[in-house]
Amino acid sequence: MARVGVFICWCGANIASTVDMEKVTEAAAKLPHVVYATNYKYMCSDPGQKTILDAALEHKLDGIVVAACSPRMHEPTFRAVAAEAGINPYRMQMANIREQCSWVHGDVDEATAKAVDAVRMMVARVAQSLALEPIKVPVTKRALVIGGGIAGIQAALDVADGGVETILVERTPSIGGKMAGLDETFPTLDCSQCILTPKMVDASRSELIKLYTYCEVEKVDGAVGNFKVTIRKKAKYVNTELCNGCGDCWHKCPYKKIPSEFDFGVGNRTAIYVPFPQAVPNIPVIDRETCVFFKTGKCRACEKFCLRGAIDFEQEDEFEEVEVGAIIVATGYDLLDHTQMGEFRYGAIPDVITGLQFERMSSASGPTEGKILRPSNGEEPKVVVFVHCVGSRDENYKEYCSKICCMYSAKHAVILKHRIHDAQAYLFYIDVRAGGKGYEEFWKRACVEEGAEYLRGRVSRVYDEGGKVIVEGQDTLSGEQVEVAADLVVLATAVVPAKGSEELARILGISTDKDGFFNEAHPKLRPVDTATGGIFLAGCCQAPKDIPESVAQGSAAASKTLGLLSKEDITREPTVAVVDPLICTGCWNCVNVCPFGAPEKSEITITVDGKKVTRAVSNINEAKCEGCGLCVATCPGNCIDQRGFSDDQVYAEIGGYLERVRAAKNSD
Amino acid sequence: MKFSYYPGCTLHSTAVEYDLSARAVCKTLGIELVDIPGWACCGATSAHSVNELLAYALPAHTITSATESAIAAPCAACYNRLRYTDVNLREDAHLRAEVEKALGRPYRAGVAVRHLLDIIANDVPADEIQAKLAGTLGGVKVVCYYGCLLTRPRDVAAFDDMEEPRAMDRLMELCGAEVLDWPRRVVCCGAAFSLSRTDVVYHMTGKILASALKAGADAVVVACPMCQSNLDLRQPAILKKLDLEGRIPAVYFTQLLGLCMGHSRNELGFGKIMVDTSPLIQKINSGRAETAAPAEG
Amino acid sequence: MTKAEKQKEPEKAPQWKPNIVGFLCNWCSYAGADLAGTSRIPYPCDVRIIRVPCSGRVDPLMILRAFREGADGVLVSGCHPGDCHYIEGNYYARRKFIALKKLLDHVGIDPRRFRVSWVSASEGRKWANVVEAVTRELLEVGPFRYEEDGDD
Amino acid sequence: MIRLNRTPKSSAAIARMEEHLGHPLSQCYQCGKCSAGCPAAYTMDEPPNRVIRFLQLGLYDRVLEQNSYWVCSSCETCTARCPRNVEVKEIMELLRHDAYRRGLTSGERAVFVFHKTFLKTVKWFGRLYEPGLIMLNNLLSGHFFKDFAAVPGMLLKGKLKLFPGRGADNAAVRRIFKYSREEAPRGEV
Ligand SMILES: Cc1cc2nc3c(=O)[nH]c(=O)nc-3n(C[C@H](O)[C@H](O)[C@H](O)COP(=O)(O)OP(=O)(O)OC[C@H]3O[C@@H](n4cnc5c(N)ncnc54)[C@H](O)[C@@H]3O)c2cc1C
Ligand SMILES: Cc1cc2nc3c(=O)[nH]c(=O)nc-3n(C[C@H](O)[C@H](O)[C@H](O)COP(=O)(O)OP(=O)(O)OC[C@H]3O[C@@H](n4cnc5c(N)ncnc54)[C@H](O)[C@@H]3O)c2cc1C
Ligand code: SF4
Ligand code: SF4
Ligand code: SF4
Ligand code: SF4
Ligand code: SF4
Ligand code: SF4
Ligand code: SF4
Ligand code: SF4
Repeated sequence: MARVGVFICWCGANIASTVDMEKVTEAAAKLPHVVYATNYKYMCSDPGQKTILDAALEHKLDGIVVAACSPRMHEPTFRAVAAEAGINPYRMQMANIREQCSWVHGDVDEATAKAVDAVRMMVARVAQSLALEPIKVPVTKRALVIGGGIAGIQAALDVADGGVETILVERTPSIGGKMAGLDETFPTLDCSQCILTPKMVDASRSELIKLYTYCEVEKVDGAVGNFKVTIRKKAKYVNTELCNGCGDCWHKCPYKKIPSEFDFGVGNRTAIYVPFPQAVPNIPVIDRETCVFFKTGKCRACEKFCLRGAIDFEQEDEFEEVEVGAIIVATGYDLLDHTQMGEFRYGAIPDVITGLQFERMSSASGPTEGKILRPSNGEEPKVVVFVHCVGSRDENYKEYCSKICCMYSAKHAVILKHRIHDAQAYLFYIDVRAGGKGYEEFWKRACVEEGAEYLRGRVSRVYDEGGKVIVEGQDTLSGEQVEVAADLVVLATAVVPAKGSEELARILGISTDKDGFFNEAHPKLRPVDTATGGIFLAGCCQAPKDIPESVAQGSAAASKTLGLLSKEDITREPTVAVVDPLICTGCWNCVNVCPFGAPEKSEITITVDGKKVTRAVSNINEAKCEGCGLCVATCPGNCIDQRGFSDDQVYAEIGGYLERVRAAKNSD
Repeated sequence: MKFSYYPGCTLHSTAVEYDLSARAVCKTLGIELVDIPGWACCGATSAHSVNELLAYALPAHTITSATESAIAAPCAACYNRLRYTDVNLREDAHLRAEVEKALGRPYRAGVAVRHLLDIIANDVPADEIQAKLAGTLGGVKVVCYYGCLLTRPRDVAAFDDMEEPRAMDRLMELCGAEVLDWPRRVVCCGAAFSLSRTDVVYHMTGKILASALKAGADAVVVACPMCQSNLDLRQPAILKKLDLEGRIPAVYFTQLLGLCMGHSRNELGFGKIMVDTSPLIQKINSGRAETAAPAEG
Repeated sequence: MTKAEKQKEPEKAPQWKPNIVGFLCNWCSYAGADLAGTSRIPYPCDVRIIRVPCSGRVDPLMILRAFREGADGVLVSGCHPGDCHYIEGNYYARRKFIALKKLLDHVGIDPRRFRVSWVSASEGRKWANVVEAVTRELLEVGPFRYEEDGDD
Repeated sequence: MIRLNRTPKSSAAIARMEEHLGHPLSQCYQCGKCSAGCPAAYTMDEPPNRVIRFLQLGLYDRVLEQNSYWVCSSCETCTARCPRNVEVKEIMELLRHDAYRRGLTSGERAVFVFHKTFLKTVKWFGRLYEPGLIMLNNLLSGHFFKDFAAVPGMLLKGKLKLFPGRGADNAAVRRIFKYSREEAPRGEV
């Protein structure tokens, strides 16, 4: 018989007000295996933990059940307590009587009965639990950062600062992300390029940072501490060893009218191009889709003019496998495509643009050299309407607030006034969200000092008529409909996860929230971790944020990474699957279903009737097994079991509950 | 294709030309229209304005009286009311029970309610329509006006885009009109107030007329008798009030389709439009001649 | 030995509460159920939850066992197809459970007693709705009784 | 000053309305998009978002005194665009139903009378009879000769029939009217 102690937590009034502590304790004490049961106000507090320690020694416990909050909250805490008390941590189980009981059920009798059942089930489980030892795996001291925006750059710099080699994978030809395209930045109006380019250069100069631009992550195997990552290096058709970035090629490329991705179509680029003059690395790539040579077989102008012979039309995509111990995902954001919104005429009006297009126009290094112009006719706009919350806070599109657009719209209004003194800005807003250092002051400045007209209400529809964009909105404060005949309309469109995020989530095995942003492990306490060990998040890929927050999260992810990689080896959960080789028939069902390639075909030699027989059987690689249990449930011969989630444990739980049910059923 | 035909009240009076042209076009396209025995008024704005049960029971009567499995409704307002009724009666068992009490018979769910524009634009393949065209619209400039009820609300009506519908535009392009992009295709004309608050009609319809004139259209193409009567009957007075020059006939899409299919203007009821349509017809004819000429030469 | 379920007329005994075993995957549905708690969304309290690493871990035998031991209903809830923490565990799970439903029907257990749902970690409200729906359905179906034939 | 001495829910009318709508009125966050696109807002005492605001504050009777719901043209623009999926048009409609039952015209007698006469003609003939409607409407609203300028032209063009058409299932229609009226006893249809 096991010697189990049951510790029931009040969580102050959180549990105790709905679950009758005494009744649960009484019921627990009567259960088989249980030698001690008690309750306490806050089990996770120091005195609470001491209660467990003392009881463990006094009653010679070899198993513990803590009936308290969710194991997702305090399992690590109580496992540590168990270990301290000399009990194997995997013989500690938590009965969730808070999140899944007291907080969702109002009736004291019902909630108490459910809590008792939960304790019964966990006691039965503990009695069936084997002592497990965590698995130790050596750590690869190298990090991977995916996405070279400001968040990724900051993370890479900080990891490298900690002395760890870092691979920075960026899918466009240059690092820098959206910030590289911004004009001045709120709330201080310092020039984005001026503060970003030094960081980009640092990243390219660092001995410890390897830039993989124009590359994408193709496949990720392994687990925390030892990921094997396959990187696709897209063909640049330029030999990066030979090229010195002189620019002769792109100046000579005859195909000049390709809308530039970096400029969001405000400017053009050539078929061989660097996205922007300050690009890092400053080495061009040929865009296969638009290059005349690839389309028609004629041209090769760039090749002719390249004095260094760097053009190489024969290049093909290459794949490289790298091993890393941790991964930081910093793939950033895109803007919601407003051409899916009918009220803005599905993008049919050229003078309706997005915030990022405005940034490219107002940026001194942009295609218009800082001149804000009407795309329809190239004239200076005098009346500009900025529309907040386009597709944000809207159940038909994105329910959430995009967080940065109130501030950048205010910034745009200020910049407009600085560039075109007699221009008038109108801003349609619902609330101005300016919670940051200096932010409130900044929007006040836009409104009071720079004369921007704030109208509290949404825009219903825009029309193009007579060369103007008619904006129909509401001023809810006066209760009047307002109409502005604008020269330019700038939409603060919703921030959405970068294209391809879903695919990347799948490759990495991490989850996304309802809006497609990557999920953090805990919204408050683990905002940079994912639920998958060794994978961290930084920047807008987790949720919309501005530059200071992206940088902060980049640094936070770096410190998490350094913490992880500072260890010689890490421990992995021992809840892995194990094959019984004696009964395995070698059907390879497990090999086929395992998403992580953990079961491996192997051989055993056994002696049957004095004869040695060699058989092909499955063997599960502990370092790869993530403990999903799929193979266990799939093996037709029941040859696999899972440590920590064994069949016996699950059946014990079922039994622990239904025994009571059967007893009750029989009595009526 | 066979449909129960629900002309609605106006097609039997103020909008006879819509009825005539719809029947003619359907005949040419092989769409058989079967009259609904004993159909009643859908109740229009008034019923749903003031009495919910009435607003559902009147259309329910007509739907239940239909003999075919689908109804073709040419009037956008009727269509909207019938659709609303069908959607809500299917979703809400309680309401349905109430309505059935009023009807004194079970509601016939499962009859598809379709607008005539939807049927012609989406069920008949473009090449089949093309094959029936004997002439073109000769490149006349038109704007298509859908009005508010044809495509709204999203989950009830929508056979086309709610903000920027295109079904009628496609048909008119097929007929060889120059279809102009204009911004007021789904703005309400104020039909509900045609007799009670004519000032509201002036205001709302005025905006539409002004916009159509500004776009430089030769005609406004419509798919709703209420819209047509507002744009047509009240046009002289509205334009006078707005101090705008010009006249712009509001014609049904079926009339223009029918014209291209070789039906006579009389058959299509062109003469029943209050605003003079002869300049439009002239333009169509001269446009046809122009496009035909080089082909001969 | 055959098992036959005796469909008792839904006895007008409002006190009767179904006994439901819920297998919840650790990453999505268990977290979703926790979220229902943190968001204080009330729901009926007739489900007893067993945490499993993945819905793919749930062996159909476990479900049959639960019925055999007296459960009135079984619920398996995992991540949405495509969202599985283990990439495709729930995809396999889904296939298995479709087969199981057929089997249940075959052996005379009302398939409505067994339900599979997909609840993500962000769907606390959905979890509450699922429990509500399952409970309501089982109240209709009534208690599960079976007898083992044979006079041994 | 509005004295907020009761919660909106305490008003039975508002509670009924919310039940009918299927969502609480608090779902509206007063962004004004409904009003911005409303073609009739210019002639409303209060634009749609404010109608909802007053309802949120529990001021149901005050809303009934305003003309907004009478001049709403039921065009659905508001509902179609509302970012919070508030049934704005439906709110207007429910207000009309109630006002009609209570005989409240809120300064829009003409609209009120129109609906009444419209339904009368439908009740009598099963279908709309336009000349009858115009005449009746003018009689009841006191604008005797309104719109008659257009009538001769329309008659000439064969657009108006002098006599009501036949063919509607009058018995069925009467039954519907009878039942609907019984359901709404004060609804003078
Ligand atoms: C109009 C506008 C104005 C703004 N103005 C300001 C301002 O004034 N002040 C301020 O603080 N903030 C401002 N912001 C916000 C600012 O742009 C963001 O906070 C910041 O850029 C976020 O950085 P990031 O690294 O997270 O994402 P990003 O800048 O989006 O970088 C992500 C990078 O990852 C790459 N990537 C994406 N997917 C993959 C993949 N699968 N594989 C490899 N690489 C990938 C992308 O190419 C990109 O380079 C503004 C935003 C907008 C829209
Ligand atoms: C009413 C209210 C409700 C809130 N609710 C929420 C919520 O629901 N969700 C949420 O996310 N956030 C909430 N917050 C915000 C939350 O409280 C803060 O974000 C968080 O507590 C900040 O943590 P901190 O460690 O920075 O500061 P603090 O919690 O203030 O901790 C600072 C510590 O430093 C100590 N200290 C100060 N000076 C010295 C010194 N010179 N030497 C040594 N020690 C010193 C202090 O004694 C204190 O222990 C709430 C805040 C308020 C005011
Ligand atoms: S252990 Fe959990 S339930 Fe108990 S006090 Fe701590 S947080 Fe609350
Ligand atoms: S011309 Fe040659 S060296 Fe110069 S940028 Fe182009 S590829 Fe590089
Ligand atoms: S070969 Fe392609 S990239 Fe080179 S110059 Fe010609 S079009 Fe430009
Ligand atoms: S930050 Fe401002 S503009 Fe952007 S979604 Fe939020 S409230 Fe709207
Ligand atoms: S439990 Fe089985 S299927 Fe799951 S990861 Fe481990 S070996 Fe693979
Ligand atoms: S599924 Fe089972 S029997 Fe088949 S190979 Fe794997 S362990 Fe062996
Ligand atoms: S659009 Fe919707 S949310 Fe906005 S004010 Fe109108 S009803 Fe309220
Ligand atoms: S339905 Fe009524 S309230 Fe809504 S936009 Fe149309 S007229 Fe205005």
